[in-house]
Amino acid sequence: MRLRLEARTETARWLVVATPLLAAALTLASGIVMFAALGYDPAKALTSFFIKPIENVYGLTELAVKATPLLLCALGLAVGFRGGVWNIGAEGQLTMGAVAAGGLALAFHGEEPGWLMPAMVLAGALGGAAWAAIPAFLRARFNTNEILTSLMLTYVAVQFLGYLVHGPWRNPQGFNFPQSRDFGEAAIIPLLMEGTRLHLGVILAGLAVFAAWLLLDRSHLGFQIRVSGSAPRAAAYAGYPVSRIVWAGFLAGGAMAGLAGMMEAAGPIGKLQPLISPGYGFAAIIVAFLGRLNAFGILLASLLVALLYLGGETAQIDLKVPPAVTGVFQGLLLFFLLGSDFLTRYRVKLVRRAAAS
Amino acid sequence: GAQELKIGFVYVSPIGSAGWTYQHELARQHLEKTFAGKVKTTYVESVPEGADAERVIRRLAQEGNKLVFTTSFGYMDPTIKVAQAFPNAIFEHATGYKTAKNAGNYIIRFEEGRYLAGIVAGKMSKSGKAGYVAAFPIPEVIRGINAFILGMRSVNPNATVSVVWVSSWYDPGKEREAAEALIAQGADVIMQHTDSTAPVQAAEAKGVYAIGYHSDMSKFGPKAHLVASTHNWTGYYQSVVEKVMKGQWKAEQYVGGIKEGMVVMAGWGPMVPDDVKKLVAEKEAAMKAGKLAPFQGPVKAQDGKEVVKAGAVMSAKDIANMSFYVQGVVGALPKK
Amino acid sequence: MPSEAPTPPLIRLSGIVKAYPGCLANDRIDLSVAAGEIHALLGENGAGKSTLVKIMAGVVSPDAGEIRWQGAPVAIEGPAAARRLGIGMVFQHFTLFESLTVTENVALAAGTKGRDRKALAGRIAELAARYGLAVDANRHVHHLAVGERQRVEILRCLLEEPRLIVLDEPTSVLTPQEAEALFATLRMLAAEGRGILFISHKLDEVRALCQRATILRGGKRVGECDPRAESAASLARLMVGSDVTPARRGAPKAPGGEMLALAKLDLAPADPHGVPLHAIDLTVRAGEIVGIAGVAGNGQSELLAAVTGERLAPEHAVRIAGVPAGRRASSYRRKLGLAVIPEERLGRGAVAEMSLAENAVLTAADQGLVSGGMVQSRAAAAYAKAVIERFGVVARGAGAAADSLSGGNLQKFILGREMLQNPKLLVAAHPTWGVDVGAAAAIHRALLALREAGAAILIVSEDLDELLAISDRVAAICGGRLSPVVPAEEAGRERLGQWMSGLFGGGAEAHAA
Amino acid sequence: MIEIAEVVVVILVATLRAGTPLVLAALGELIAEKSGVLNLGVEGMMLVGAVAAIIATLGTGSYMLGALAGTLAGIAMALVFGLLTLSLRANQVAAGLALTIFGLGLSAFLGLAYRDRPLDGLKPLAVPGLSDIPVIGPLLFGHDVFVYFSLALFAAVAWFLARTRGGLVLKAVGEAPEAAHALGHDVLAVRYLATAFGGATAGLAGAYLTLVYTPMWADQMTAGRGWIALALVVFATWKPGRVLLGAYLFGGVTIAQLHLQAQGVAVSSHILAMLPYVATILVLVLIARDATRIKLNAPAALGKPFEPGR
Ligand SMILES: Nc1ncnc2c1ncn2[C@@H]1O[C@H](COP(=O)(O)OP(=O)(O)OP(=O)(O)O)[C@@H](O)[C@H]1O
Ligand SMILES: Nc1ncnc2c1ncn2[C@@H]1O[C@H](COP(=O)(O)OP(=O)(O)OP(=O)(O)O)[C@@H](O)[C@H]1O
Ligand SMILES: [Mg+2]
Ligand SMILES: [Mg+2]
Repeated sequence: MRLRLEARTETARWLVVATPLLAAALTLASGIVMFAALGYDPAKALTSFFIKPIENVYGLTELAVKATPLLLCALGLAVGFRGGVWNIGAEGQLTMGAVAAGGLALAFHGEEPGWLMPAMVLAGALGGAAWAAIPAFLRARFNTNEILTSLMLTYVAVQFLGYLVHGPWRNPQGFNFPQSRDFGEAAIIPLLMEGTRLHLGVILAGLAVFAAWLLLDRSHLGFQIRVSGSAPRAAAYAGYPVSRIVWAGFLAGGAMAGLAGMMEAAGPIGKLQPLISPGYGFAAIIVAFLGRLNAFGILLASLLVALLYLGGETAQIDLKVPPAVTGVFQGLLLFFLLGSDFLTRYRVKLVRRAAAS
Repeated sequence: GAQELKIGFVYVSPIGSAGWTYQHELARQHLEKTFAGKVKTTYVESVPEGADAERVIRRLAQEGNKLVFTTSFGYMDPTIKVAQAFPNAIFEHATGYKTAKNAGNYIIRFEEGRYLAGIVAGKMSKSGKAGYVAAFPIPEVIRGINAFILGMRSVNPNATVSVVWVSSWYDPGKEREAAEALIAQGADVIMQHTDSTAPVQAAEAKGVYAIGYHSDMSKFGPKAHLVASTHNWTGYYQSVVEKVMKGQWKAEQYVGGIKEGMVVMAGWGPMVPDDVKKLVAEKEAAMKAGKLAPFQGPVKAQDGKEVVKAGAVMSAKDIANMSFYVQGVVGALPKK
Repeated sequence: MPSEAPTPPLIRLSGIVKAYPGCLANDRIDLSVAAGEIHALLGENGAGKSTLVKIMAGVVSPDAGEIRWQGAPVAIEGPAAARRLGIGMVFQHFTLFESLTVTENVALAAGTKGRDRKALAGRIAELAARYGLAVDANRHVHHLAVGERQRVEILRCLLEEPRLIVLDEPTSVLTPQEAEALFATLRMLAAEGRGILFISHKLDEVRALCQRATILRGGKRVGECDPRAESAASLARLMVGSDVTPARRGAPKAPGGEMLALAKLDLAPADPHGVPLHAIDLTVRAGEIVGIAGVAGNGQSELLAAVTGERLAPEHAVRIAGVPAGRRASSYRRKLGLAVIPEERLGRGAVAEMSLAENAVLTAADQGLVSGGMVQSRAAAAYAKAVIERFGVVARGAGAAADSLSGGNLQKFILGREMLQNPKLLVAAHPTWGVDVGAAAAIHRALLALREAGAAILIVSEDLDELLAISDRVAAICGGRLSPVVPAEEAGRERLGQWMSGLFGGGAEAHAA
Repeated sequence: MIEIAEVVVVILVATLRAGTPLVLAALGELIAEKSGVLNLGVEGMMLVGAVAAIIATLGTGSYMLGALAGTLAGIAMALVFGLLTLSLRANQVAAGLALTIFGLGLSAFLGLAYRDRPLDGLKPLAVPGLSDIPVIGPLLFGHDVFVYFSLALFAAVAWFLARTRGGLVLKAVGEAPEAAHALGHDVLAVRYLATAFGGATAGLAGAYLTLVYTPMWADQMTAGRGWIALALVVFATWKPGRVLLGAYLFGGVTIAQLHLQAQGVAVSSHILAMLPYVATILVLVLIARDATRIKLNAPAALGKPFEPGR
């Protein structure tokens, strides 16, 4: 007897739901073992991680706020990933979206025109898209490895933001600390609920999920992107220009990441400062894959990953679980989710050894 | 009341065993010891200075912490926001400038320690050349470089300091490379305005001197570590807690230095002769007495222009905005 | 039942079963090959031939059954085990490493013998001389023409002194002359006492070469015969289970308008190892089929790419339906009435993991399958269903994944997808490559019907019989140059074969050795 | 006045040191990629290797054991990656990033008790007599053992790829795994080995950081070197010689920049910090234009899972 793997001809729908649940169960199990081994009460630790952060309305709004940038970045990245365009520079595109929108906010500081907010949304998307256009151009024109260029450009973007807030855009009344002025009223995203940080961007992100689903799963462009990703030669045969797919992937990714950056700057942060994102652009790559590059899957994945962040904080406050343990725990969950994906594509069978008389 | 006071701390980096956050952690532990049974402290480390800070601060307030210390500049606005939402809690923010009815802030005159360190460096350096590993050219750092070379030149008028910017508050590899580059260029005392112990270790390995910052770093360079200019928050934190317990706390902008015991020269190396220590002690006494300030005239900028006249002292505002080098710093300040 | 012979056969398979999800590829198959025998394995597409030989080669493991090697039961755990036993396999696809040299390619298969490269090069030269397999051992494989690659494959196999040599469709890419040379080699090998198992859809070859044939149908062994004693038609009947009527071309009609015109088409290769096209002149008129013969790698892919729009050329060098289109994208050319059947079915003509409905959208989007920028999945499914019905595609339905179809069926699907668009100009590359006789005849009939309906058709193929059977006019391509285009009746196999090696007085050097 | 030559020697020596972790990590990744495995988790493997090395050395006092622990930790991480991508056929890009995230967390966790605990650091070898020769001494004989080892490893890798049957099999597996499988090579085993080798050298590169370069442990102390190593492999168009060149070039630029600053040359620190990345992009563009070379050297099956259809 031995195990044999067999490719599934069709992915059963229930498996798409069941495998993440299995992964979650495995993560919980290993979490219990890990926390117990480290001397924490596992029940308390898991409650801290998964229940406490969202046991009240405020917690839920915070979850939405935290998930929004992850969700936006991941949706955009999924467009590229489906087309085999490996943009891993969403972090830099997010930063440049914040820079573009923030620049606009600062330029009209004190004037507060009514069109400023929509203009900033646009600027954020354009800023991110413009930054993504660099690796897109290099890949389309010179066939340069986009994984590396988009990553390198992230470092450049972060330094550029640093340069701006240390230099020309520094708040003149800010005692020389590296921060811009606080954005004016018209440059702050309206809140949805008093007393929380739930902002209009969350709704926009919800709409983005639907739009991304239409684009990815229903539109002709989405179809072309999928073909390019899974069978580039078929795309060439059908006459889909490779460069258009590269551009579509990068521009979508950049625009969405830029939007996320704009929402961070004009939302919870309310100004430009050296740190806009604590790594949303990178975490979004994982979110995109956890969501299986599907818009609704990504929505769930972004909520899960956001919850892990919030949970890490509460676990630290409640039980003094160091952030490093949270990191390990997050890594485990990612591994289980990636690994369990296997079961949606393969059947594991016990077979009797043949012809071994 | 007999109820214990719950106190929260927000740290910007991991605690470690040296550096900025570590010094705050020492003060927290001090509170636990001093007020045993009367306080309960909680901390959250590695909180990014972005949107997350507000949530963490709020969470601490929600959990019933009546006093919250937020220990990095980037926490200023979130602290003020949460303070407004929790009028019954008290907030203390380090290094900022905004206050509210229930939010005060506190800061250290770091430059006093730099000046004293400069004196030690000036006395101990054979070449008269010091090296300075620095993070970003912002006024706080420039101020430290200037105070350092002014102190150094007060005992060795020909002393110079070379600066290498590493564009990071914390990057051990790069800090070490920078220190080694400075040593290769002839520096025999290394000073740093970054957060790791790598420059001290580099000095130890190359057989030159080093001066620690934030914390006593002597165990990282027993043969190199002359002294460290350390930050001591214990006294201040204790006084805040006492005031809160007595109901006497009021929001204020607190500035402390040598006089207030917030800057402490610690971790003297055995190679430093007593006369140098004595000299430093004298200068410390003068600072405490208000007779000596690092930016006390005459202070000349690099181009020879006198920025502070003899007998005058630079205003706090000018110190805060400092964006030029004084004489003795090698090379130009990188342009923005 | 095979009777107990005094000396056991080289290999004997009995009761071999191999199931794939949803299909029983091998259903209790018995087969034996004796030393010194050239044995054919025949069957329609999907009959289970490749599966069976892959089991012998250790690439696929059987679910049940027994394998005896020289009388003793064995378990073939993997390809390495098969090699150790003395089973050598010449695969048709995917087995040479393009970036490596011939010697390195051989060394990769040569077990421990490969350690000394010098000695190995000597062995290669020696074997090459003995069996008439000329190769240059120091060249990189990506520089080699197809026939030469085939010789490398065989040499690599021979180096291990296999007792049994299995060849899966080795001749589909060879010129008649090259195929003849291969047969000579195989006969020599059999004479040395090795067993040979030969898979081919070309029944004439089988009749000329093999002493015995095992016939599979639907995964079952349905019979055995002596092919020398059969006719091509009777062999085909054995395979398919009913008579196969070859397609017949009707009388040529008066030629219609020029649907494709290539004028002095020069094209530099996109690939550094591609073939440049030189001054190609060619017209295809409505209602005619023009066939182009040639050994793979002589500019066919470049020629097709220039016509389909995957490569751009000077605007006036390519005219489609009278419109200059050299610089136009594929989508524009499709609107002019172009349809294309590429040589590669999976991965190019169809996306493996997508359903047939989705694969319909690939090129038939304009047939109402996309509207307002959105894919109309219902319309796509209906279109796929229409193709399945009209062209007799064996598939579970419009929702079946492309890679769940057998090669011949997928080919029929792609053909149908293109033909249902009522093209004015159809370009087909190797339309029956690897397709069984029944399916091939069906494809030929469909092409001829399209011709009757007034479309212009350009076919590129390596199969001369196919070209001569259905084309009105034929030519050959070699080294990026095109031979004269002549009526099919005037061009015999011999003449086309010569043209394929570059001997058409155009001053062209033969590209392939 | 300091002699120019002396400074140049110092810069060169520092360059060799700065390039060494890059050489180590990039050579391993090169081997992994040659087998068709794209492991983006180099940074994570380096971090775990780094922390394991210093824990072992602080515990045992032996640098040798520290290096060994770092290597083994890197291998363990690589095997996790292998399990996910090779056996479970997860997407390599996603799994590599997950490995880095996991490595960040795990190294920080393991290092909790070791943060900023000082270590003397492995000293350079001193060859009596030879090391003291001016210029040549420090350049040839004044390095620590890792530097020499990295050069030896380079030679070994170059020889392995160009001359051995193992190298041939590796390249074959990376170019056409189905074909290699059909010829009887165990594709998964080769890929596991190559992945593990990549983990080993990444772990060793991490060990170099904590045992020699900055002898201490600090969270995230690799500071992006893993990513640079990945870029170097592409820069090198999968040729070991160019890995060496690229690593020293990159190290050299960083070091020279610091020395320029120390001499008083003033350039915006933000611009300086951008430079290495901008330069890397430019170099990648230049390399990419040489399409033929990339085509011939890039493993054709890079990043694609192998599914032996048995
Ligand atoms: N890996 C696989 N997974 C699932 N089904 C398979 C697989 N390989 C082959 N099959 C199926 O097994 C059957 C037999 O396939 P096989 O390749 O043996 O046919 P064949 O006789 O070689 O056909 P052809 O003449 O087209 O080469 C076909 O129905 C095919 O679809
Ligand atoms: N995963 C699969 N599922 C279903 N059918 C498959 C699968 N893989 C291959 N097939 C079918 O099996 C048949 C044989 O495919 P295979 O890959 O074995 O080619 P082959 O017969 O060896 O190639 P050739 O005959 O051209 O030399 C094809 O018709 C193919 O469509
Ligand atoms: Mg077959
Ligand atoms: Mg076939």
